[in-house]
Amino acid sequence: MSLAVLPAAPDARLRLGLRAGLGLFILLLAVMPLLNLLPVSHPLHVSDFLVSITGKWICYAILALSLDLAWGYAGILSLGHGAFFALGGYAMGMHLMRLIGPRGSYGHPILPDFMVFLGYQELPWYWLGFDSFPFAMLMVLLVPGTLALVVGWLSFRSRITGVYLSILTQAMTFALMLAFFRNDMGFGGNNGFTDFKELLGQPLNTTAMRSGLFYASLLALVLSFLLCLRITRSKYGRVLTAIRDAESRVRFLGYDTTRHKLFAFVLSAMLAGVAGALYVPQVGIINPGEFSPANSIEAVIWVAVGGRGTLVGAVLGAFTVNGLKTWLTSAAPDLWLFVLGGLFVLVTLFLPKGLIGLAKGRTK
Amino acid sequence: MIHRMPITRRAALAGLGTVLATPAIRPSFAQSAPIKVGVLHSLSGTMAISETALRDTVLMMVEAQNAAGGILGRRLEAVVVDPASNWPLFAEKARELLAVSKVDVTFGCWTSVSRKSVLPVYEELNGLLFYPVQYEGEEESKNIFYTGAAPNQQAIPAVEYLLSADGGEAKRIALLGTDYVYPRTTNRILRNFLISKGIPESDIMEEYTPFGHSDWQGIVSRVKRFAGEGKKTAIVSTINGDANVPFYRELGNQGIKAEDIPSVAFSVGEEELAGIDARPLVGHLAAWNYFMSVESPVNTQFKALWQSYIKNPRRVTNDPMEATYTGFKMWAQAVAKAGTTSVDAVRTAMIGQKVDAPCGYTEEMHANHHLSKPVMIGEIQADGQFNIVWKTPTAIPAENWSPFIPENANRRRG
Amino acid sequence: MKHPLLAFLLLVALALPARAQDALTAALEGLGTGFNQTAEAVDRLGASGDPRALPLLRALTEGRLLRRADGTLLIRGEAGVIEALAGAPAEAAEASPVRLNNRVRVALRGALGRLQLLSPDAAERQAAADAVFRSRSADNVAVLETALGRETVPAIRDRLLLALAASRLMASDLADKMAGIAALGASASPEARAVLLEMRGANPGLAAQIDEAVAAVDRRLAIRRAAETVFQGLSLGSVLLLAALGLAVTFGVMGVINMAHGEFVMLGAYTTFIVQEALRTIPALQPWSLPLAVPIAFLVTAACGAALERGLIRHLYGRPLETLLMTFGVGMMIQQAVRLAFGAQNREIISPAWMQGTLMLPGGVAVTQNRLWILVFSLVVLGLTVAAIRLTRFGLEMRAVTQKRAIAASMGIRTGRVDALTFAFGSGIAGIAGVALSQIDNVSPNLGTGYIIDSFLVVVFGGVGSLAGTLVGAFGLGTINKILEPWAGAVLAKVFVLVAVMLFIQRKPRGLFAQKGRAADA
Amino acid sequence: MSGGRRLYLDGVSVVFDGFRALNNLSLIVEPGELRSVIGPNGAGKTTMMDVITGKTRPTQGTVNFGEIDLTRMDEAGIANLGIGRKFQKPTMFDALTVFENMELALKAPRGPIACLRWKLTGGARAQIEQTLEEIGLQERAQDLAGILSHGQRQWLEIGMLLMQDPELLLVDEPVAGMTDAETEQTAALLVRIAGRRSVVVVEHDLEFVRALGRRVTVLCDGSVLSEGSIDHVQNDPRVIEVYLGR
Repeated sequence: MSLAVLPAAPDARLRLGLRAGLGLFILLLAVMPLLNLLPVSHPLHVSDFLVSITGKWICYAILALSLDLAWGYAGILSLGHGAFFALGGYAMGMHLMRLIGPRGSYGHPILPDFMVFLGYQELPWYWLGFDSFPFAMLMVLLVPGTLALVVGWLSFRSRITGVYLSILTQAMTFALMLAFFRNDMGFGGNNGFTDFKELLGQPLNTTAMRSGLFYASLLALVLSFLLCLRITRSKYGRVLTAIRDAESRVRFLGYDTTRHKLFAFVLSAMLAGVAGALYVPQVGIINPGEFSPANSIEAVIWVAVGGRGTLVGAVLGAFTVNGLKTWLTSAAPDLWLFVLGGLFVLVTLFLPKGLIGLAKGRTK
Repeated sequence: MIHRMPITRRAALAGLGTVLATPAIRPSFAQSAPIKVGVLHSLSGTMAISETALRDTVLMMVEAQNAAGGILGRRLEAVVVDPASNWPLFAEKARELLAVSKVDVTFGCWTSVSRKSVLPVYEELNGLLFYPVQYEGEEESKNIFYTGAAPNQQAIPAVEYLLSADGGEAKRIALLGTDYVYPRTTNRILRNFLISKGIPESDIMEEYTPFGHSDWQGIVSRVKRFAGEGKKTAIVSTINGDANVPFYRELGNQGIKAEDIPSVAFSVGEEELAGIDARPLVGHLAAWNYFMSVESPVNTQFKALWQSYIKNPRRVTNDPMEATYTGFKMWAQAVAKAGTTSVDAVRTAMIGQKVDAPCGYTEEMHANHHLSKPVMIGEIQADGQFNIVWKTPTAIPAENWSPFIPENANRRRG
Repeated sequence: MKHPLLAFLLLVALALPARAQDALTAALEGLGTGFNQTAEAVDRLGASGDPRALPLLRALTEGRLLRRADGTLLIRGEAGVIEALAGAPAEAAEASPVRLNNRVRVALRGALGRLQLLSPDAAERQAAADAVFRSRSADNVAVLETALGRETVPAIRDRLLLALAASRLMASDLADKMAGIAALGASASPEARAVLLEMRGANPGLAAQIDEAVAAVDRRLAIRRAAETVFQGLSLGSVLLLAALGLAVTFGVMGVINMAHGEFVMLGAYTTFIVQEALRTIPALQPWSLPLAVPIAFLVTAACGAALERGLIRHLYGRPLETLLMTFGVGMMIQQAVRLAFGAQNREIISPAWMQGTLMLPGGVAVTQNRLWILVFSLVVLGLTVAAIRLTRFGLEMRAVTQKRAIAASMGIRTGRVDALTFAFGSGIAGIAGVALSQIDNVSPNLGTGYIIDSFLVVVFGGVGSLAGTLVGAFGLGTINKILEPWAGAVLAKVFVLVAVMLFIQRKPRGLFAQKGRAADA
Repeated sequence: MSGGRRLYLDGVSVVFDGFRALNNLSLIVEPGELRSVIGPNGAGKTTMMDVITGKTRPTQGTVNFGEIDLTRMDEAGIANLGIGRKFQKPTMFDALTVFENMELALKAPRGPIACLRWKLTGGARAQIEQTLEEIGLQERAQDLAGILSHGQRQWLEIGMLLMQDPELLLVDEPVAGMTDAETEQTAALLVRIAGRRSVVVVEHDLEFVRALGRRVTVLCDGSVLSEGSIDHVQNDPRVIEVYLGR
C-alpha cells in the first residue's frame, strides 16, 4: 500500500465500515436462496417473491455501478445507460428465444412465435448465431460496447461534455426505443421477447434455476464491484477523477483524455450490458420499454441517492430506491410517485453526496 | 383504505426485508379469511388513461359483492397494486400478488404485452387472471380467462359491415394502426380476410404509427389520396387509445366525413370519445361487444351502479369495463359452484358459466377460456355516445386461433 | 330523357303546391321504417325537387324528425312539435326519432343539395353545389344548368361547373360525357380526379380521354401536394417551436436544465380546460375561451416556474446535472398531482369554430385551420419573446445578468429577482404552448413527456441561447421529418431525424447559431 | 537533455471574431534559454502560450518545436513532446492529494491500460518526494490539493511542471500572490532550471524579471514591440510610451 493511496483517518474508518457493511450485506444476499428452501412455516423462510425480486435488484445494482464508473468517476453523465442495459438484455433475450425452438405455440422449428404470426418466412440474418450461448454472451458485451464506442468517440472527440452529452445520450436511447418499437425491426416490437423456456438446458421456472440466476447475478455484482474498485484505486482511476474535475488541465499534462473517457465509457456500457443480460431471464421479459429515457434517468438517480463517486453508494442507492419503489407501488399506489419524486428533490438539494455522504457527515 | 392495511405492512416488510435482509413474511390466514381479489391495472404512466377505470370497476364489484354477503360467506378483499405501465413491473407485481399477497384471483392487464409478461408467472404459480380487453387472439392459457373479444368477435364482422350495402360497400380499405402486436396481427387477419373477399392487395393500405402519435397530417392526407382513386374507401383503425384524439381531430379538420370515407375503430370507446369534441365525427363507426347505449335491464343496473360508485352522473361505461363486470360475475358464480377458491376447482367450474351481460345477451365461458359475445357496430353520436346500427342476432363463440392465419393450420393443439 | 320533365316538375313545384302535396306524401312512403327505406324515400324527396321537402330533410339530418307508430312524421323545432308536411302542431308522445346511417346520410346530402341549389343563401348554395357534385347523377344536369343560369358568385359557379361536369359524365349521351371529361380534366381538384377514375371502369370506350384528363389533373396536383407537405412540415415545426421556446429561455439563456418543462406545457393545457369549463356558464364568452386561456395559462405556469426557481432550482446554480435530476423528480410529482386532481382520462377541449375545418389557400392548397392558427400563433409568441428580451428593461437586465452576473449585481440589478423572472418567463411560454397543443394533442397528464426530448434537441441543434437558432431548428427538423415520412414511415422518419441531429451536434457542438456566454459553457 | 529543440514562432496571427489577439508575432527561444515575456494586459502573452500548447489554433503562421509543426497537434500530444505549461491561475485537481497530483504529472506512459497497470516504484516515489522537497510541500503530501494556500498552489503547479520533465517550460505569472521571499526562491528555481531546459516566463512584475536578468521580449497588441536585455527594453521609448502612456 503506497503512501499515496493511504487515505485520511476519518475516511478510513468510514470506508472500512462501509466495506464491512457491504460484505455482510452480500453475505445476507447469498443465504437468501437457502432460506427460501426452508419450509414456509419456518421463521427464517424467505419467500420466492423476495428472492426473485432481489435477484432483479442485484442486476440494477450492477447497472448503478457501471453508471457510477462513468458519472461518479469520469464525470460522464450518460442518460442513455438504460440503452446499454436493454441491448445486453435483448442479446440475452434473442438467445432465450432461439432456445424455445419448436415449443412455441405454432410449433415452428426455428422462428419465434411473433415472427410466425407476423408472417416471417425465415430468420433475419442478425438473428443467426444467437442459438449459441457463447456467441450470445459475446454479443452481450460487444453490442453495448460498440454503441458506446461509436457514440463516445464521436462525442468526446468533439469535446461534448456535461449536459450536452446527457441530452445526446438521452436522444440516443430515445431513438433506439422508437426503433425497437417497430415490429419491422424483427425484435418483436412493443411486446419484445417473453415466455422463455430454458437456459443452458435447464427450465427457467424452477427454484434451482432461479437460485442459479440469483447467484450468477450476485457473482457478477461482486466481480464488477471488485473491477470498479481496482480501476478507481489505480492511477487510471485518479486520472478519471482529474478529468472529471479539470479535463483541459489533464490534457496539458499529456493525457489523451478522449481515449481515457472512451475506455471508461465502453467498459461501463459493457457492465450495463451484463446487468441487462442477467436481468432478462429473471424477469422473463424484455421489450423496448427498457429503452425509455425515464429508466436511464432513474438509474442515474439511484447513484445520486446512494452517493455518486463511491461504489458502495451506487449499490446502496440501487437497493434503496428500488426497494422503496416495490414497497410503495403496492402500499401507496396513488402516492408513490410523490414519495419517489420528493426523494430525488431532497437528495439533490440536501444530500449532494447521497446517503453515503450522510454517513460521512456522521463520522466527522 | 383499511382493507389494504395487511398487504401494506407485509409489503413494507418486503421492502425493508430486502434492504436489511430480515427474514420475510410468513402467511398466516385466519379461519374464514377474506377472499383476496388482485387488481393489476396501471394507475400511472401511459396506460393509466385506460386502466384506472378498470381498477375502479373491480373495486366497485368487490364492494357490491360484499354488500351482497360476499362469496361462500367470506368477505372479498381487493389488493390494488400499480404496475405503472411498465411491463417488467407487471410481471413483478403479478408475482407479488400471487406469492406475497396470495390472491385467489386477479383482474388485470390491458395491453397484450402486459398480459404476455405476466402469463408465465400465472402459469408457474398456477394463478387465475381475468383479462378484460379485446385482443389479437393467438393465445390460450389455462390460467387466463379472456373476457374481451377475439378478432372474429370484433374485427371481421366490422369489416364485413363496411363491405355491405349499409356500410357503404367499401372497395378499398386503409388499415391504420399503432405499431404493436394487436394491430399487426389483426391487420394480417383482415388482409387475408379481405383477399378472401376478392379485394386485391393493391386496394389495401397499411400504415403503422408509434404509441401516442400526435401528428396525423401526413397519414390522413395519404389516406385521402388513397381514397382518391375512384373506389369507395373505408378506414379500419386499430389505433391505440391515446393516439385517437389527434387522429380524429385531423380527420375532422381535413374534412373527411363519414359519408365519404367511413372509419371503423376497434379501440375507441366512450372513454376515448370523452376526450374529444365528437361533433365532426358523427357517423364514424366503432365495433365492440358492448356500448353504453345498449338498452337492457342489466345495463341500466350496471350504469347506475357505476355512476353512483364513482359519484359522477356523467361518467361513462365502456366495453372493457363491461367485460370486467361479466368476468367478475362469472368468477363469483364459479367460486360459489366450486365451493372453494382453489384455482383448479374454480377453473373447471368456470367452463360453461353463463351470465346475463350488460350487452343484453347471455354470454358463456367456453372450453377455450374465451366468451361467446355479440358483435355490435355503433355510430359515433355528437354527444360521444354510440348509436348501434348493426349487431349479431346471437352471441358468437370466439376463434382465438384465427383461421385467417395460415400457420394456425399446423399449430400443435394444447 | 328526363331533364325537361324535371325542369317541368320544378316549375310545378313552385307553382302548384296542392298537386305536389300528393307527390310528396307518396315520396315519404316508408321513411323511418328502416335504413334502406329511409334512404330511398330521401332519394325520392330529392328527385321531387319540391322545396317544401327541405324542412323535413333538414330536420332528418339534425335528428329532429320523429316518427309515430302510425307512420306520421313529426318535426321537433324551437316552437315545439309539428306535423312534417301539414305543419299543424302535434303530440310528440310515443314518437321516436328517425335514425340515420351513412347510407342515409349520403342520400340526404344529395337530396338537400339538389333542393338548395337555388337557395337564396350563398353558403347554402355552395354546400349544395359540392353535395350535388358528390352525389353526381345524370338527373342533376337540368337543375345544375338552371342554377348556373342564375348563379353570380364566381366561386360557386366554379363548383357548379364541376358538379355539372361530373353529372354530365354520368349521362348516357357521349357528347355530354366528353364535355364532362374535358371540364373535369381542366380542374385541379382531387375530387374531380376521383370521379374520372371512378367512371373509367364504366366507360371503357373513353379510357384514353379519361387517362389524359387524370394526367392533366395530376400535373396540377403535384405542385399543390408539394406545398401541402411543406405546410405539414412547418406545422410540425411550429409545434416543436412552441414546445422548445420556453426551454430556449430557461435552458438557452439561463442554462438551467428543466426536465419538468414538459409538465409546464401540460399545466398550460389543463389551464385551458379549466378556463373552458369556467366559461360554460357564460355562453357569450364560450368561443373566446381559448384566447382567454392564453394569458391565464401564462400567469399560472409562470407562477409555478417562479416558485420552482426560488424554492429549489436557485440552490443548484452551477450544478446543471443535479438540476436535471431534481427537476425530473419535480416533473414526476406534478404529473401525479394532475392525475389525482383531474383523473388519468383525457380532458375534452372544444375547438372554436374558427379553428375547425380546412382553409383553401390560393392555388387550392388545403391547410387545416387549427394548424394554420398554431403556426401563426407560434410565430407571434416567438416575436413577443424576442421583443421582451431585446426591447424591455427586464430583457436588458436579463441579458446583463446572464452575461456578467457579478457586474450586473454591482450595478444594482437584483440578480435573484431577474433569475426568478426569467425562469418564470420561460415557464410561462411553456404554458402558452400548452394552450396551443391542447388543440392538437391529448390533454392528459402525460401530455408533456412526449415533447421534452424533442424540445431539448431543437434548442441544442439550433444553438443554445439563440432564439433564431431555435426557430430555424424547429422548422428545419419539422420539415425534414415530414419530407422523410412518406417513404420512411412516421417512426423511422423520427429516428432518422434524431440520428441526424446527434451527428450534427457531433460536428458542431455549439449548434447552428453558435453562442458564447454562461449557457454555452454549461 | 543536451542539444534540445528550439521553439520557433513565425508570423503567427490569431483572430477571435474580428479581434486580433496575435498579430504576425515572431519569436525564437533557443534550447536552454530563459526568456521573459512582458507586456501590458491584452498584449497577447497568454494567447501566445495557448498557441504554443495547442489550446488555440493560429489563424496563420508557423509554430515549430525543433522540426515538429505544433499547429498539427493537440494539447496532449504537445505536452508529451516535452512542452510543459503552468497556468496564470494555478489549476490542479483539488479532489486529489498533493502527492497524487504530482504522481499524475510524473513522466510515465499515459495510456489508460498503462495507468491501470501503473505501480508506484521506489524510484518514482523518491523522485516525487525530492521534488516536493524542492517546492517545500513535503509536509503537505497527503493533504488534498484543494486546501492549499494560493502560494502553495503556485508551488505545487511548478512542481507538477517539473514532474513532467519537460524540455520547454511555459510559466505564466508564477509569482502572483507570492511573498517577496517566495518570489526570490522562484526566481532562483527558474534560473536553476534554465540551461537544462528552455523556459519562457510571462510576468508583469518587472522586479522579478530583472531578478531573472535574462533576455526580455516585450509584447504589445499581439506582436513583438521590443527585445533585448531588461535595461535595453526599459529605455526603449516605445516601451515607455506603451507602459506610461496608459
